[in-house]
Amino acid sequence: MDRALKSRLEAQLGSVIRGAVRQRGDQTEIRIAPADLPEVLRTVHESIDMRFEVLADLAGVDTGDTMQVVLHLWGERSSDWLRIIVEGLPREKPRCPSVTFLWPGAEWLEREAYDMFGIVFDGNRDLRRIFMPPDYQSFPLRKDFYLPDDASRSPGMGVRPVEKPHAPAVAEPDPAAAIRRSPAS
Amino acid sequence: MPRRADRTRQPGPAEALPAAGPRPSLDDPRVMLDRQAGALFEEIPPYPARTEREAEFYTPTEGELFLNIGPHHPATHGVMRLVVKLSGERVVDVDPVLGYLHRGVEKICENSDYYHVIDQVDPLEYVSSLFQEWAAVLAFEKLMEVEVPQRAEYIRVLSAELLRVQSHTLYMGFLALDLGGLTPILYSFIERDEIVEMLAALTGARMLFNYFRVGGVNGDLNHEFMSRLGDWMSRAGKQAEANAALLNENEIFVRRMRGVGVLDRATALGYGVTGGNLRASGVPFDLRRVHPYSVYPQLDFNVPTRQEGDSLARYLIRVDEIRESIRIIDQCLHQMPDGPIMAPRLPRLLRPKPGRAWGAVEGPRGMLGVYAVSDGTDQPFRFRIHDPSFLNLEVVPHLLPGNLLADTMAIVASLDPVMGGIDK
Amino acid sequence: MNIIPGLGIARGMALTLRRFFAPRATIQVPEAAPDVAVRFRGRLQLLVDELGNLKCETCFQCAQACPVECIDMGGHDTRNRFWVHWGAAETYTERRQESALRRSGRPVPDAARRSFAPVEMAPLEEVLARRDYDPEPMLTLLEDIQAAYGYLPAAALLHVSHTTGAPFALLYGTATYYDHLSLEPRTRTIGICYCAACLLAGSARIEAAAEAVLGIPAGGGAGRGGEILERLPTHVPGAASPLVLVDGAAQAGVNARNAATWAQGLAGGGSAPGKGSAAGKGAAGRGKGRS
Amino acid sequence: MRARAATLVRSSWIQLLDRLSITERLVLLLIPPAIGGAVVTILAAALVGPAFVDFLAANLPLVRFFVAVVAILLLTVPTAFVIIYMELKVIARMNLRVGPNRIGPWGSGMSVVHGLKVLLKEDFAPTGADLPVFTLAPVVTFLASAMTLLVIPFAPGLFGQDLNIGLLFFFAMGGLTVLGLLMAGWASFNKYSLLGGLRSAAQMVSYEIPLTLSAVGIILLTGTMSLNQTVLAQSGSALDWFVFKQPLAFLIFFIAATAEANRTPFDMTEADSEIVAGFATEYSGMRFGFFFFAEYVNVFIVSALTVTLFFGGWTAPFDWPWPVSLDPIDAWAAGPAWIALGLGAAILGADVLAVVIRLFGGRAWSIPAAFGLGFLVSGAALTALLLGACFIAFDWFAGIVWFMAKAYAFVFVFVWLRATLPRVRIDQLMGFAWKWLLPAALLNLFITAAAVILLDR
Repeated sequence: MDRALKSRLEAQLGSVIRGAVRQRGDQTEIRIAPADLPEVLRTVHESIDMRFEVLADLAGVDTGDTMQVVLHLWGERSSDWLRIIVEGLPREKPRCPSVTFLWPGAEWLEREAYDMFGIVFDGNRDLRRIFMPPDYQSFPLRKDFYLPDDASRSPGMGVRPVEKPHAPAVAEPDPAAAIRRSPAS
Repeated sequence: MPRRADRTRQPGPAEALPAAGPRPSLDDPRVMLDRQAGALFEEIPPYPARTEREAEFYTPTEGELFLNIGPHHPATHGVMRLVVKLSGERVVDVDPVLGYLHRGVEKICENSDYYHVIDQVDPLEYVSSLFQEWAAVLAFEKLMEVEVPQRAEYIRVLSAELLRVQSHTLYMGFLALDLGGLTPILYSFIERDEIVEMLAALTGARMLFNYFRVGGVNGDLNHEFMSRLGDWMSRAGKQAEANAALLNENEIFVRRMRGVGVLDRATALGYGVTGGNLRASGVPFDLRRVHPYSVYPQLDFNVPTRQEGDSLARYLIRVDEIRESIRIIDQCLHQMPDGPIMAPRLPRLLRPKPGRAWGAVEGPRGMLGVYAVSDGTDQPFRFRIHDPSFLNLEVVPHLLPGNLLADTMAIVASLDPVMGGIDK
Repeated sequence: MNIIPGLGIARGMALTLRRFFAPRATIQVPEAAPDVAVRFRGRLQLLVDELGNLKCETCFQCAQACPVECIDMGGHDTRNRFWVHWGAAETYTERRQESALRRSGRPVPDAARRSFAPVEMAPLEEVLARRDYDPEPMLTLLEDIQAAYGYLPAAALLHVSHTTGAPFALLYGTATYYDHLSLEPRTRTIGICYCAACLLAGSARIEAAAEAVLGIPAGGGAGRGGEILERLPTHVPGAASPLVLVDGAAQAGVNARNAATWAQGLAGGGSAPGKGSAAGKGAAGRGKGRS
Repeated sequence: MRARAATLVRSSWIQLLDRLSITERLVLLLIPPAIGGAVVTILAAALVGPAFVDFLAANLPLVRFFVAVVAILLLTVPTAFVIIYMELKVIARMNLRVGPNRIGPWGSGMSVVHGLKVLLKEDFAPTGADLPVFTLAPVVTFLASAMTLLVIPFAPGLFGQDLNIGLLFFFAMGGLTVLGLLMAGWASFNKYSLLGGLRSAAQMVSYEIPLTLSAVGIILLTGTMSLNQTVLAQSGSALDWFVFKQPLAFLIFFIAATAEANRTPFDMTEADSEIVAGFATEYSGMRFGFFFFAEYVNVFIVSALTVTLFFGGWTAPFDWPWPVSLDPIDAWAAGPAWIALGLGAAILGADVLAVVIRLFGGRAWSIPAAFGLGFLVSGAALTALLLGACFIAFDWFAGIVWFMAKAYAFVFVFVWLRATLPRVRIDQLMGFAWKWLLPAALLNLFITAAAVILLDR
């Protein structure tokens, strides 16, 4: 437990941290609002007595009521992992500022969070799905995800000839053709 | 069956972007072949790029062609697709396409209890699965606040370092294979088979060990394991040197690796690269030293670091780490204390108090992390797996442009991705 | 890199040439057995005991422990009405059946079928009716069944389990726990010593009497009741003459004079529990004596 | 009556047919054409034979050419089989593996089975392929490499044609191989194939130059381009071989030849971990088989040329005193006597050995087994004796033995290289050819020319 880190965080970011700085084991945890994320990250990254240079992880969390983005940082000035929980994203339209301005490598982590939770990161220039097919519609790691329903709704089934259902020939142009012909990538 | 008309695109950031005018081109790798349609090719659908980056990538300029490397290609480790934009043989840009191995392990883990999670994470990084178990177990132990007995910690370090040697040996073989060498991979597999059989004597399985438990390990050291280990230790160092000599000194190999895919310090940190790849760029970031866990503080080993940051440095870091790992194994054997291998008084069904824990270990490829959120039930509420290969692979589009097609394989192989972990 | 260009290549080629003559590392598996570790758990299987009965007790612990739900067990409740999944082990009717494997509709090894050879159920029904289908005093119940059949036919145990609701595993466990209960028809081996001292003491007379009563020659096949008459190869040191062994137990007090009466006792069932044991003997398969 | 007899005959014929297996029926079917063919042949021989023989005698070079072409085409098949087997087995041993071990003794039938397999596989062409070119490409590649064998002298008097421009012919035909690869790469309608084809073109064109230039030194030394004359110029002992007079040329030639034969470490054209088998990606069945054959025939040809140019061809490495007094004509004339003698010796040897085996082997050997082993051993000994006699008696036999031994030693080196080395990169490959090999070859040429002028004076 790094008490010095706690006091530094409280001193430099006291105004934006929601609640207290929590410490447990080798982890220090702060909770912030989405809008404060760039400022907080810049501070912990560039402040001379913190220097959290390694972005260990960026994960989305669905608490059931709201969405969170959880970042884990490591810096050589501290013996603790710093956990930044960006809380209070609405489930309907979760948006969060991107952290790619500091760590370009967060691009894929954010893509993954978007793919799994639907969290939109403003400023990420390549926010596509990364694991699921591009025409997939739901976000599998959300708590209300129900698997069989989503699987049967997957438009991927019409793409390949072997998977084409034996549907009667339709006279009218298929409105979903554009989606069906969308790429396998 | 639901109506097809229901399938509307999920409103996402794509819609916000201006649709970049797609240039119809037979070269577009997204075009599918359909002979049944009568024509040679399907017409390219009006295909809006979803993001800025995609629009930029899939709009070729004159003289560029797309090449799909993978999903089934001898040199992609696992099932990965690299869409490479080529100008002649020179790589202009790369777009890695993932997800062919996606199994939704995180979701499965959130629906199974804490003991089952240990087994679920095994097949993620199948080359060195003990480390993934270790990360999960470490996080759970932080949640449960369990003290692990010393002997169990030593056994963990011992088996994990054996596995690290195995993984690095295999890395050398596959690197050589991707460069066209037939033999080193076989020598690597001979080494690997010895280690894996040895671990089978200890854990009961060759690849998917399911050996670490919350609060200890599943079985104590036994005679068969120890005799195999002693057998192997007597010749491990020499054999590793001999096998490495086949590549280390080989002019062709060195020329192909030196100066290729240079990853500088700032980029490596920015891209979240960890493990040997980061240490090859001059950052001595090894969790065993910088954020010690288990009994690593009591062990004496070096963290090899190199400044070049090219593929050769990444390779040589691995060779040095094999040496260090053998040293660690030797020390573990000498310092192994007596005592229990499991923490006492653990319930049959774990129900940690609500809380959050992050456990990270230094795997052969870098930092393996697990973020576990408990809500007090017997299943983790959120189980996040951080795999180092994921971020190590992300740096590929940064490293490849400007290099030749043949270097693609050298660079990707030198970063040592394991698709099982990347795709989760 | 070396100072002399090409030296590294030459060294590598020297290494491969050396390996060319080195012993091969391949283990040619069908021909040569691989060295599998004792602890290796590469194979999941249902274990079968020496009688071909599955050892699975339908305790469901494996299904609960299996992380990938590869082992999945479910079944009906004790009254066969509702489908239960993930219940307590006692709630399943399947727990009374002889095997989970057979319930799944998969073929069962022949060894298991043989041990469930059908038997006449009338004596069993009689015993059960006398006890009002109550499995609670299980030991005495099994003793009664053994008295009725001479041994405990597996099919009878299965029937008991089905009709009384007692778990088959419990019945099986009780039957195999006690020495005097046998899942197989008892055969008795009567050995008569033919050493000089025993011959002097009259073992030939004893043998002749036994032969006459059992109707089989010494050293021949089994008699009607499964008895085998044999000459012992050597005298047991320290035993009294004449030495007569029944199932390995020395019979005291048998001599040439009372041989005829002793032999009559053999035919009557001797020391086997129960008197009316003839009924089960007909269906007897032969096997090694259990005790 | 007659009808009944006919029925009887027919039914017995049918019964006979029924009793025969399919193979036997086929053999039965083949008997009439065989007899007819024999009759026609005899008649033709009697009627037009003398005239035809006269014609052949008048055009002996033509006959020789046809026979040589047929023989060489036939030779490529066992050569490829042997080299494929060698590659499988040698690389396996270097990898500490067993290698093929199921078909034939020590798996030696493996390459034959490979050949049969490619014959039986479906032969499809991808959509969009340029079908005529696609079909023609393997043939071009195979023939181009096979035809170079025409000028290789296997033994004294044993060569297709002693062209006075033999070396030039060799390089010209060898250069045609690239045409086939380029055709394959272009016609396959596959980007990997295209890359492979272009790589092969670039590589071959670059390496032809040092390859040819390194051989020019030898032309200067011998004053001829005939390969036969080149070999004769090296006769004597191993010290007369050109490898000692032209070591630099040999090194350049060997490296360039490796690239020419598309072997590791220069197998850029079919780099399987980069451009999945390159030009051969879309090929299957026997079309692929032709490429496969061509590659291995190429290995043999390159080894053969290396041996011919630098290692004395069919000459013995030491001054072997052959042919000795045993006159081959007499040996042939006494043929029947030789055969009788050999058989008699084999049977006698078998008897003696059988007695010895029974005496010392004891009852483990039954009498037929002892005789069989005795016959095998004595037969093998006699065969060895016979071959040894041939080796002493016939210079062509000794020549072919020496030639093949040297050539396969080089094939082994090629396989060995493949087992050891990773692949070089295409730009390094080209840079090496133009920046190092070409100047070195020119340097070698100048030195040789200077030496020739200075020493001749």
